Amino acid sequence: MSEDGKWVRAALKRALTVLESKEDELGRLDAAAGDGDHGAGMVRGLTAAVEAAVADEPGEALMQAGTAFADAAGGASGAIYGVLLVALGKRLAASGRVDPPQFVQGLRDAIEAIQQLGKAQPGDKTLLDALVPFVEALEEGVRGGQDLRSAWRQALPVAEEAARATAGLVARKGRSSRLGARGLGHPDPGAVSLTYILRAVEPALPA
Amino acid sequence: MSEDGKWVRAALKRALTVLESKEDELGRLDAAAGDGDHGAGMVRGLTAAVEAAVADEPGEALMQAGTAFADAAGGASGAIYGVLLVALGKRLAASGRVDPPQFVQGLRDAIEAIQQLGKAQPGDKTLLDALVPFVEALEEGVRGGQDLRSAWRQALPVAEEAARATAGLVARKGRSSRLGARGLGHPDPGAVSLTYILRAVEPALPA
Amino acid sequence: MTHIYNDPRGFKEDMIEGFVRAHRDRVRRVPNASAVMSSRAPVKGKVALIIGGGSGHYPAFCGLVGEGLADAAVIGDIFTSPSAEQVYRCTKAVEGGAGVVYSFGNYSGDVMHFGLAEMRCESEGIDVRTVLVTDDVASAPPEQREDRRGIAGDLYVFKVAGASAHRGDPLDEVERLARKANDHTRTVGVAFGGCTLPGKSEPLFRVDPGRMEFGLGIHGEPGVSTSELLPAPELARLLVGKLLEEAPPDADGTVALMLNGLGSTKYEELFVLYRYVSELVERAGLRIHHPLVGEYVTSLDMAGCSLTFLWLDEELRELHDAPARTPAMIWEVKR
Amino acid sequence: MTHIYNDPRGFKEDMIEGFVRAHRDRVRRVPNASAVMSSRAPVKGKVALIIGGGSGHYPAFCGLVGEGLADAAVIGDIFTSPSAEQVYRCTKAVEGGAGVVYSFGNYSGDVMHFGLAEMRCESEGIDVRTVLVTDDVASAPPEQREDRRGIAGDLYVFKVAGASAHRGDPLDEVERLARKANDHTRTVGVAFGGCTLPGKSEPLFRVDPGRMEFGLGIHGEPGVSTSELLPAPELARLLVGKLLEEAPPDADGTVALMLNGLGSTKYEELFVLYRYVSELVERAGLRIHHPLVGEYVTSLDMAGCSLTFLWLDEELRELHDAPARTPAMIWEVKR
Ligand SMILES: Nc1ncnc2c1ncn2[C@@H]1O[C@H](COP(=O)(O)OP(=O)(O)O)[C@@H](O)[C@H]1O
Ligand SMILES: Nc1ncnc2c1ncn2[C@@H]1O[C@H](COP(=O)(O)OP(=O)(O)O)[C@@H](O)[C@H]1O
Ligand SMILES: [Mg+2]
Ligand SMILES: [Mg+2]
Ligand SMILES: [Mg+2]
Ligand SMILES: [Mg+2]
Repeated sequence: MSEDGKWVRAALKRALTVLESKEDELGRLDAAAGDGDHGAGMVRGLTAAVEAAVADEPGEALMQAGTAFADAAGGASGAIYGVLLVALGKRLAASGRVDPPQFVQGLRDAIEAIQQLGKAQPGDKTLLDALVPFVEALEEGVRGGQDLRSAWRQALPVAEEAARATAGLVARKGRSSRLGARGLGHPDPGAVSLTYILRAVEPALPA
Repeated sequence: MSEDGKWVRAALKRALTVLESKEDELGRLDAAAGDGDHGAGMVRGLTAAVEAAVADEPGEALMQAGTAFADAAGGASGAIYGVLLVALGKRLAASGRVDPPQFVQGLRDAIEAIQQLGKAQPGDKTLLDALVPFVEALEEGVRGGQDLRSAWRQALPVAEEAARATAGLVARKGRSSRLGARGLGHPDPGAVSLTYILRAVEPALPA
Repeated sequence: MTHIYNDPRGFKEDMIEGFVRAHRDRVRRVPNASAVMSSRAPVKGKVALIIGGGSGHYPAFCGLVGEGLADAAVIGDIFTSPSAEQVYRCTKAVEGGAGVVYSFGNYSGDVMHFGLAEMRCESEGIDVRTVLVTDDVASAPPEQREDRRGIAGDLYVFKVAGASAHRGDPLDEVERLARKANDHTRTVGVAFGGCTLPGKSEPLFRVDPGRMEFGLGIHGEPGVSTSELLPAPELARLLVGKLLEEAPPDADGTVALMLNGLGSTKYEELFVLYRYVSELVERAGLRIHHPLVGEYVTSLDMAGCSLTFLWLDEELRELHDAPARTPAMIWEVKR
Repeated sequence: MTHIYNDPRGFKEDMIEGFVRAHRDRVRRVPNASAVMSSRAPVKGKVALIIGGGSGHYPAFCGLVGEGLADAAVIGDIFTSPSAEQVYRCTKAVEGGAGVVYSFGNYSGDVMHFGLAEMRCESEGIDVRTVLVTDDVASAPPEQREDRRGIAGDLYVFKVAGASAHRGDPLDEVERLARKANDHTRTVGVAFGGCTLPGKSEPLFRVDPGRMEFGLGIHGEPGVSTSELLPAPELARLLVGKLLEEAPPDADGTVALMLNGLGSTKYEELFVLYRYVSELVERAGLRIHHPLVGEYVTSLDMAGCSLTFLWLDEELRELHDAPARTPAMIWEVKR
């Protein structure tokens, strides 16, 4: 597995391209119960992240990306992707290796950081509802000896199914939580955009 | 011809009934180039006029009506119907008779008062463009020996044709004058409402 | 769209009642009239400034009544001039023996009703002068300035007249200064969407998406021409350009400037536009004095905005800068 | 609908630039940050009040920066909380060594970003306290008051905190009073129509004709339930009734009251409603203190309004009444 950080920028670029094409869709999804800015915020965040992630070391590049994302995006998703990218980067930088177990551990750190920051639990209708099962599936694949990209590919449908299933949840965190049961029927925009990103980055991931 | 003022109230009531049914149409017509309040103003004015015209003497009743109309309606048409009704009423009161020649003279006085107040000339796309030819036709009929209502009936199509023809005029007075040639194609709302009133009051007029 | 009302025919009455209740500290209702007056009026020996027009333009007109500005505002129904009778009653209630200035936008209804009231007051020995506001450059060519209608420029003319009356100027002088303020005031506006009268479901006019109306009226009258909707820098160029064309010859290079929102074109949009407007005005070599960016003369919930210059000289500047206190604004100019 | 902008992505930047240009006498831009600060800040030895949130709410947030109110406002993109980085830079620019109070509406984005900034500042030895505004009664039941979101009540909480900081209270006291103001503030709102983000052609939500949304959000979030559109007297009853249900036990019977328009529900409509609101409040035995009727916390061109009570006692009243001067308002309470 390459220690070179170029894949970080490539992955972020791929994510940006996809989210640009989904910007309006995500805006409309956020408007259903929230304030309609989710697509715009993700695009602002990813644009800045691509520009900022210049370090050679992948962990360092991810931390740069996270800091830039949070600042440019603002909003709930800016804060969350900020800590997500920084936590993942920190783990990779600290371990000095970018192997599948470290990657899984980095995403576990990210989940913890997101929960600490945002106080949401799985089931509260946030992107955690897609991220947590994704990381679990990824970990299973990695433990079973798959390489990162294979395990990632197998975990994608799990995340996508989980994102769709958020339509049946009542939000308890974030703007749409104010709507109570009225928000039922629409999936969580943050969960949906996460699945787009997860799918977009896969071909750029190391090995 | 009756000297009793009851016909004044009856005529105003008839006018009110018709204009209530035309309120929206006149509002839309005024909105085409002006501010859309003509129907509402005429209804407010006539409602107040009906209530105010309590004197037995017709000239007096008309003056009461004019004063109340102007106050309740406000706006250009309020001012104009105010002086119209007061001028007509003054003439009838002064002459002590309500015969056709006095009626014609009263309307001539009204035209003069309107022009003095509003500085509009025939051709400027105001209600004068319907009122002036109406009064001319009425006078001709009266001079030809017709009674007031017959002469009035014969003059109605003249007013109506003239009101329609205001669609081809460029406004030079009133709100719609600001639009210049852009106001072409719509008749003047004040000219149109005047013809509704002229037709509505005829059956209530003396003899 | 107007959503809050009771009986649409009672709108003016409900509005005045609510307004007076909200601003009891500064204004009161003129007894038996659809008019509001400063709680200090009448002031004996002071020229009284009476403004007015239809409702639907708040803060014009009743929001501008108070110390240093108007002594009273006579209010008509929505977009409808108040009647001569109401103007007369209001005049009787606020005149203080030193004469009265009527000032309002040049619309035939207002001209006629205020004109009738003026005649009646004059016949009772009250000296009344009328100063029409004619600031809208789109409504007639420069040769016919006196035929132009009055729009947002109202505010500056009233402000100057009110300050002059407040400092104790005699009637001739208040009239002269109000006329001068009007001669130095120019406005140009655009509309992006029409407004809807209470109780109606259709707007007075519609603007197609991607288009705008040039030369709006503040009574929901459509503009004098239609054009493509412009991005902020070009819109700024259009508005500033139109006003620069008509700089009065005796102006000293300083303008008081107002970027006015008509109702649903909001503050942030106005600030975006002001960024470009102010750059252009400064690039043209003018100094901007005390810019006002906000809602000053509205047209219900019409979408659109207007730009006004008051070309200052020393005399006008002093009156412009004088403090004023009204329900809608506390006027304080830092020097 | 938003009509004036250049590149929609540059909206915040254009807006801040134009705002600062229009109000150079009172505010300046925080260097290298999307934030504005009072031209007097930092004041050594004074607690700094920093407010903020997304743009689209003017006069909240940057219109409320100035003497006696906020020291600075950090501004995000439309309806989007500003980032921790911007909050941090702003804090460094305005803190005067006596500690900082952050105050803003309770939204998860703002809570997270201000929270991260707070941690970073604390690690640098700056004492920061955060006071969330949670006034919207429709957003959670009374038992979960701390989960409620913040809407128009922002203004009162900021005003009390700003006055406390301005008179020189120490950090603990400013924090205590800001919390108390929030505990005494309740808002309820309705929406008649959604707003449209710059560059978009569709509103964030639609309200069917003849209906209204109860419990609006100020970010274009739809309400929590839909009902029939009510005429003014009944709408007043609904709003006043909801607030009376939640009178704090220690209130003394006087309320500061704000009837806030969201953007395209205009002044005259608010005055019509205020007529009935004020009657009902007085009939309930309450005294209304310094009513505010106008646009204070908007939501672009959203149609709708909200009613806020700040239940006063002696301590809160003194802070409420203290003068303040900001771009959007000169606060003067006649006694
Ligand atoms: N407390 C939280 N924890 C985790 N995710 C959250 C939280 N609050 C919001 N989110 C996520 O953020 C998404 C909304 O992002 P965005 O629209 O950009 O932010 P905002 O709500 O500030 O407008 C939601 O769909 C949800 O997935
Ligand atoms: N100066 C004038 N002289 C005669 N009639 C006028 C004049 N100005 C306006 N009008 C008439 O008044 C009508 C408009 O009335 P209305 O809508 O009630 O008044 P406003 O223009 O004040 O809204 C016009 O259609 C025209 O017939
Ligand atoms: Mg959002
Ligand atoms: Mg009209
Ligand atoms: Mg009118
Ligand atoms: Mg947001």
